[in-house]
Amino acid sequence: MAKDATRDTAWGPVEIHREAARAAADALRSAGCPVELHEPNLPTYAPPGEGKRLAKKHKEENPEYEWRGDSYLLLTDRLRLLEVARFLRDELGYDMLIDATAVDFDAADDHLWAVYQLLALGRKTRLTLKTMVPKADCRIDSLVPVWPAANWHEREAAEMFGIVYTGHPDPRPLLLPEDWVGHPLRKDYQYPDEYHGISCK
Amino acid sequence: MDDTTMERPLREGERLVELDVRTQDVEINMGPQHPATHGVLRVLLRADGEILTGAQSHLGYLHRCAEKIGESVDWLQYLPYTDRYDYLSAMNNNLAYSLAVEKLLGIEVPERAQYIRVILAELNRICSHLVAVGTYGLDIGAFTPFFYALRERELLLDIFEKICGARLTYAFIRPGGLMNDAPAGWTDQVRAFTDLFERKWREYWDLLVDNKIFVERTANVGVISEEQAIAWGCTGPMLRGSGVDWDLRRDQPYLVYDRLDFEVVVGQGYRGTVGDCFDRNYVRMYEMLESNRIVRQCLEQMPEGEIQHPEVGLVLRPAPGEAYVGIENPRGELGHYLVSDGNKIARRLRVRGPSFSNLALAEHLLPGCMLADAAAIIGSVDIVVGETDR
Amino acid sequence: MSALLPFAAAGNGLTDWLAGLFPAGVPFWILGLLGAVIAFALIMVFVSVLAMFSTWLERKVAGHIQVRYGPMRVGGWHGWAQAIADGVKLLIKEDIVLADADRALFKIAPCLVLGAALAAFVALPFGPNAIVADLDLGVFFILAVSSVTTLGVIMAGWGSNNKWSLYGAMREAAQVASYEIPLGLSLMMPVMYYGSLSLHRAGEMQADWFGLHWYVFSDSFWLAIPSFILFFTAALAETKRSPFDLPESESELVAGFHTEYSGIRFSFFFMEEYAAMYLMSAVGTAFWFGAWNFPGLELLAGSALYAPLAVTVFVVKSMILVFVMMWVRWTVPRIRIDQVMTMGYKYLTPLCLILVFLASVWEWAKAALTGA
Amino acid sequence: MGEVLAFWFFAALTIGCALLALLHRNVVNSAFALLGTLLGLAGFYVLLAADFLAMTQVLIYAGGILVLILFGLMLTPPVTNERRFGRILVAVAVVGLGAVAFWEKARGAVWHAAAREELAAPAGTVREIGLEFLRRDSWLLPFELASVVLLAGLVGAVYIARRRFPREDV
Repeated sequence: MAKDATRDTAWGPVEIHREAARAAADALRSAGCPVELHEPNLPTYAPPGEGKRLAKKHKEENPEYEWRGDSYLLLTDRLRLLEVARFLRDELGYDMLIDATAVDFDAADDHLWAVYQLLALGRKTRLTLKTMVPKADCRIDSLVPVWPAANWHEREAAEMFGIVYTGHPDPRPLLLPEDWVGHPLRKDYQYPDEYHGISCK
Repeated sequence: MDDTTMERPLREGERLVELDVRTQDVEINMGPQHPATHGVLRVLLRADGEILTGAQSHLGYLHRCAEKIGESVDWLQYLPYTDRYDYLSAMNNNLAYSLAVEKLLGIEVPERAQYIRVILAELNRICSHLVAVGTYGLDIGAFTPFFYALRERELLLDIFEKICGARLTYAFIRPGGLMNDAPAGWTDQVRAFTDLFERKWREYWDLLVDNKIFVERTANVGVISEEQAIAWGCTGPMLRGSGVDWDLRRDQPYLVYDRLDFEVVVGQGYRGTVGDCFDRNYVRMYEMLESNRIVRQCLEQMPEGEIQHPEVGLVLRPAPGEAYVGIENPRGELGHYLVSDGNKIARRLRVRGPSFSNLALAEHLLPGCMLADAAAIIGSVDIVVGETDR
Repeated sequence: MSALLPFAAAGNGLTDWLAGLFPAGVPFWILGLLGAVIAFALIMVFVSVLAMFSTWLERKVAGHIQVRYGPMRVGGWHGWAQAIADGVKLLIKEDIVLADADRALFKIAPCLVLGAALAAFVALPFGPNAIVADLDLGVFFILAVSSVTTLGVIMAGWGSNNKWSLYGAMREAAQVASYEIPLGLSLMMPVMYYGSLSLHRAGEMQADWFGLHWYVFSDSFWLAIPSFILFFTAALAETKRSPFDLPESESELVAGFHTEYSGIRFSFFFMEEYAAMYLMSAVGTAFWFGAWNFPGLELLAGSALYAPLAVTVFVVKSMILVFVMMWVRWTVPRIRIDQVMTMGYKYLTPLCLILVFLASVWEWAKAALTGA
Repeated sequence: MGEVLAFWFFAALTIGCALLALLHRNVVNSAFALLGTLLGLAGFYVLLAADFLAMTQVLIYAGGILVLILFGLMLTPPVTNERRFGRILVAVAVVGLGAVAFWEKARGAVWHAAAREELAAPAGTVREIGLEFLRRDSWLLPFELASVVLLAGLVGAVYIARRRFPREDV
């Protein structure tokens, strides 16, 4: 019945992705790529009332707070993104880019995260690749040469976060009008009062 | 106009196209209000007579800032917004979001809830594929199959209405379980549907899919190679239509899919080349039957018990962290990437819609095709603009 | 139907009937002109009623094919008044002429389209005596005049100043210009059999065997059946009916050549479509299915009932073919323009030519054997 | 009387539409104006009792050739820099030459009623034409065959002249 006993939770396999992330980190390190493996604990439910405390702790008291959730690879040198991406695709079999997006965790942060979700069809594993993009110099290599799938995802992230994807073949805005001011998903985004005479309030 | 031609050696990737008359290129706007773009998609086409020489999609006409809204309403309040990305498979959207939140919370829902979720997701898949196949008939110019498909979809909507009171946007599968248990007699209604559907399925096959004209219009049109589909991040029937044997339900099983016996339908090149429009439709057709099988098995295996996780209340506060969960939506992988800072509101809520990636490839298939093929190809991608724009 | 009776009962055509009403001194051309006006009015009424009935029928047929009922409310029984309500709506709707349209062409086009279709009705024999003008050229006249509707469609597409309309117009041009050849050729088989282009004469020649000596039942049936299939296919293309409805294919061209039309001008295109369908079906009926002849009808010859019954038989037979056209439309998908062309030039035309050859040999052999 | 009226009507239609075709700025409208000219000519043929020719005129010229002309016009880019004056000059020259030639020919012709009656007499023109095809000493069949040969030549020329364009493989 069960063809692959890979499921270990109701929300899908977790353990094989962790192992895959470890293997990928080892392979990348031995190839000389500057990556760190982050392996947070499995998520746990914060009891009511606790969450706020944890958040506060994260923000003020302890920068080394406990981060939970999926494991991910952190690329410490964003300038080598293309190289790492090629390695992941050609050597490790991550042939599919599922998602490319960005996260602005806090308006006070000096960087954004660029997040890539990869999938290896052959090994049936997933991998999350992250890298920091400083807000002061908000540019990063486009992954379109490696995965054409990045095309629209990067266009969306570019207009929503103001990241400049260098080498993108078609850097027009995708979802927003061409004359839209600002990058809406940035935490410091100011809502406009009106757009072409249409009140936005 | 370049009439350079036969003297120059062909460059790589070029082929000779014979044209009797080389005419002035016309730029035409297909959409945002056009019957074949399934909503408010706009494709700017450049055409040389009936042959397309260029295509460019313009999105955003249905952009409703789902991701931005996700950062301003709390975890449970966001649930109804998930209904609205792909409004034809709202149950699956609920499920994808709920699973992602549950992963962030670190909880698993009771087994009965998991079975009911699978039943609903699969019925919803049939529902969505019925619309896909029916409207694909409309795109090709056949009106009647659409009504046949809607006839069975109506029964499914009744089933959904009975369990959750809504027919299109359900907000039924929610983080922590389900809104309520199945009412009395509901399983019998579902069982009756599964029996009926197998017989009715044959009608769509005979009326539409095996129709000579339909085959002529779709076979060998809009061929996507295996490599192309993978490189462009296509998922769902678009990927399987190109012959890639990949289904998250089998290959990365969630809920109780690992206990169920079903086949992953892959495009065979049944009437043309592997990866053509016919194959994508073929995959959808047979997936409906497989979903039907899954529903039957679930009805047999479904235990009694709770349908809600005991600890989950109305206000959720996942610990700081992040989670990505992708599930097999009718149109492909619907992923949610959630980032929490421990508060009751998401820090970042990223929706990875399948139609979005699938459509990105579609515009590259259009040049070289005929104008009528544009409708066939865009239809075969089966986009829902609510999801491409979110 | 009653509208046709005055000259159905009159014997040899409308003008003679009029001549009897006026003093002898009235010049013939005045009678002719008056006759033309009356004929036009009759045809107009007939086509309007026909179009209304056909739209209702089309919606009922579509409904029942598509597991629903179609119009059910307006007028009570099966929504019989729906078409009238629609007609009134179209009449009182705002008539929009686009600012950037070619105003003259935009306005002339619907009239030209409908006018040409109406003109072709002149040569249709509704009954043994119910014919406006028994032209010697009969079917050739119908073909020629109805080919002018193509120009009207192109005019509409061009005049609308809309690219989708223009595409519709170009498709119409390409399609109709190609399908006129198989359409004309497929008519050659019955024409050779009857030895005449007149539809009226065809009707008279099929009156034997108690009204069952139809072309499809004659000794040439092996030519009649394939030639009818070819004719019907070409007629579908000629009348822009599915699966050949490319000029107005809504999933590709929005609404093709009539995208920009509204109100009464749109209804002209609508009427033309049903008039053209009826016209082609009537030609098919007259040439292949015995025109107004029906078993037993001969017995009534001479009585007052004969003429109206003959007209009824003819109209019902034609409407059956119209029904088949609707049936086809709601069953099959639409084919692509290159497939339309391939079908016309590579299959229909050669097949027609083969049939023409076979028919000429067959008719010659028959004539030689019977010594005619 | 009726015939005379009809004659003037058709004459006005033919010449009016011809002038419109000549003088209209928009080439597509000119082509549409030709429809009136062609129909007017068909009317003349009817007046001359040549029904078959009239119908052929409508079918071939209005329904076929004019459609193809329009098809070609709509597909090709419009010519904008053409000078109108030159066109009119050419037209006047052509019409003038035609009139002179016609006058030369018509001067000696005898117009009398007998000819008219002869024209009005035959009813079955189709039959006549059909028989003409089969007559041994008629040149009608060879003439038609020659047109078929020309058609084959045209198709061949188009095929040979057909250009092939390199395209990105998509």
